[in-house]
Amino acid sequence: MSGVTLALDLLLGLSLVWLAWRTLASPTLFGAIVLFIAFGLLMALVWARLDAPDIALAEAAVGAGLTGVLLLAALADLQQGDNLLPVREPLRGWLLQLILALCALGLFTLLTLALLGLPSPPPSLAGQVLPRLDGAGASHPVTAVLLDFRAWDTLLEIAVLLLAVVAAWSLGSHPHPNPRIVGSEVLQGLVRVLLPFAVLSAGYLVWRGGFAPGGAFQAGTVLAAAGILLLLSGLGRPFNGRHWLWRALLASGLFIFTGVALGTLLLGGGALDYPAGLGYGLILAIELGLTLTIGLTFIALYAGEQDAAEERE
Amino acid sequence: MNMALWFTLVGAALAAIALHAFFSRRHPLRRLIALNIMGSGIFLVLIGLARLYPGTLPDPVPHAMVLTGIVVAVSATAFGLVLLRRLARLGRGET
Amino acid sequence: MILALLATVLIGAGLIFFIAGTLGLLRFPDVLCRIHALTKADNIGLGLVAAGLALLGGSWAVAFKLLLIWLLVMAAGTTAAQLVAGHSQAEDER
Amino acid sequence: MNTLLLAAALLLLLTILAGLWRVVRGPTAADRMLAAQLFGTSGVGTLLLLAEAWQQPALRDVALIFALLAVLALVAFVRLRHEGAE
Repeated sequence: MSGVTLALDLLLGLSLVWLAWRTLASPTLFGAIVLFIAFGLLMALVWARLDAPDIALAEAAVGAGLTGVLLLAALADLQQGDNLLPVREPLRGWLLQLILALCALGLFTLLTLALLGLPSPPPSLAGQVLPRLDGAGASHPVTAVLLDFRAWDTLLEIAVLLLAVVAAWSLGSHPHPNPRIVGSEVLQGLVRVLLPFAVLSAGYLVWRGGFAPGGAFQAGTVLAAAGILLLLSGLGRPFNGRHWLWRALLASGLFIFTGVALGTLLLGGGALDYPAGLGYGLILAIELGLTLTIGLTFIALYAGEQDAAEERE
Repeated sequence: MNMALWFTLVGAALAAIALHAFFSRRHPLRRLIALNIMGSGIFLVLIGLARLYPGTLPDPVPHAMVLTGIVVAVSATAFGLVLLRRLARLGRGET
Repeated sequence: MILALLATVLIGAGLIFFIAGTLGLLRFPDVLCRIHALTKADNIGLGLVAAGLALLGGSWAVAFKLLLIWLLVMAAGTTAAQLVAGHSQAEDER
Repeated sequence: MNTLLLAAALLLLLTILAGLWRVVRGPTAADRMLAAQLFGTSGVGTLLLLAEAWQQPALRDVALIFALLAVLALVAFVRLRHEGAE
């Protein structure tokens, strides 16, 4: 390891901890959100350093785009009128502070001890995954784990995402964040340039996922970011959440996934046990559905649902 | 020092700082951010573990887990923000 | 060899622009000046770095992707500058 | 060559950290947001350099995603902030 690499590692690690501290200690909420966005960027660089390009891709889409915009939209909403969000009194008393500091220190110590107590070499499933890649529907190990070996987990994850939308809808409507008109012409010009590239990149990431870092998660987040950009620029109109087509598209990932599971079950194999030769096609179909579901889920959580009264207007 | 071990320690530190902030800060938006940073710290520990020994290939299973974790964390954050906005509207006496 | 030398020069020049932009961000007195420093320096800096890397990349596909990334950053960066400038002007006039 | 590329990446990382100082200090919200935009550009540069140095072509895709989405938060800031507050 050269000195430059060592300096890079030290700088990345230390600045990550410093940034987390500044984010959490920021005097204003807005400052905390902007610092958190910067935190996402540094995290993406760390994932790159740790040979985890899949996660770096997801972090780039989530940290740089999605989380920041969701937080800013919520902040804009909270700052409307008087902020009447019930906020409890901050912690008082040195004893409580001490206990809290000890808890945090305890967590750090426990994690460190657990790390140092690991057997050498540490337990790893790489030895079980890598030899089976030939028979799997995807040659990229992470995709193979997500959509072949542990496809059940991913199926349930998509169900959880849909559940979040259903739960959000069941709370009644929250107002759609109304964009201001400032600078809309320039912005709309930009969106007209970026949007095709964003959709193209999403497709590219799904296709890459079969054999290289990429896949439905990253593609779905890019799609969601593109959709939110469309809404923010005023080019896209808030949609009617009750429309059947919108709901069908939202659930398409789960439908396709469940359909494949039932199909493979009927064919005599186990559920999601892809027949030889069909694995690649089936995984691609599932991933396209997942991309749609993930993208639309985040757009739905951002945009909220329109009031029934507003719809009639 | 081993590079992956260094980053797992960074992850543990992040989780500890965020845990502290989660309980000492009271604004819900700050708590959501703290929760997200805590998650990042834990993910960092997992991925650091996956390539702790440079000779072996990185273990793809934690990578898949963290990928799932990131997506679930964002959707949980988004849902938390929906709850917050609802709470604020109730506070203003709107329905 | 000549290619590597040229790439080094291009990347080095790009870095100088990045550093200049950052200095502007830190030292210039108000928002509009800082926008001025950032957008020019960073876009040229990234362009030079990308050009240098395209020479090293060794394939047309890589060079094309680098060009695409640079164009996207430029489109987004210039629009962002315009938006922030308009925004802070609107804030000032209020 | 590799060491040179890594040194360049290190330098860009330093400019990101310098920009962070502007985010922490402000003074205006526009300043903070603008500095965050700078990380986008420097981050793209860093990722491209690392992709070449470590021979990880996937990092170029990460840079591509950054190039596409880094502007999103800034757009949200310009369009949504202080909505109805005046």
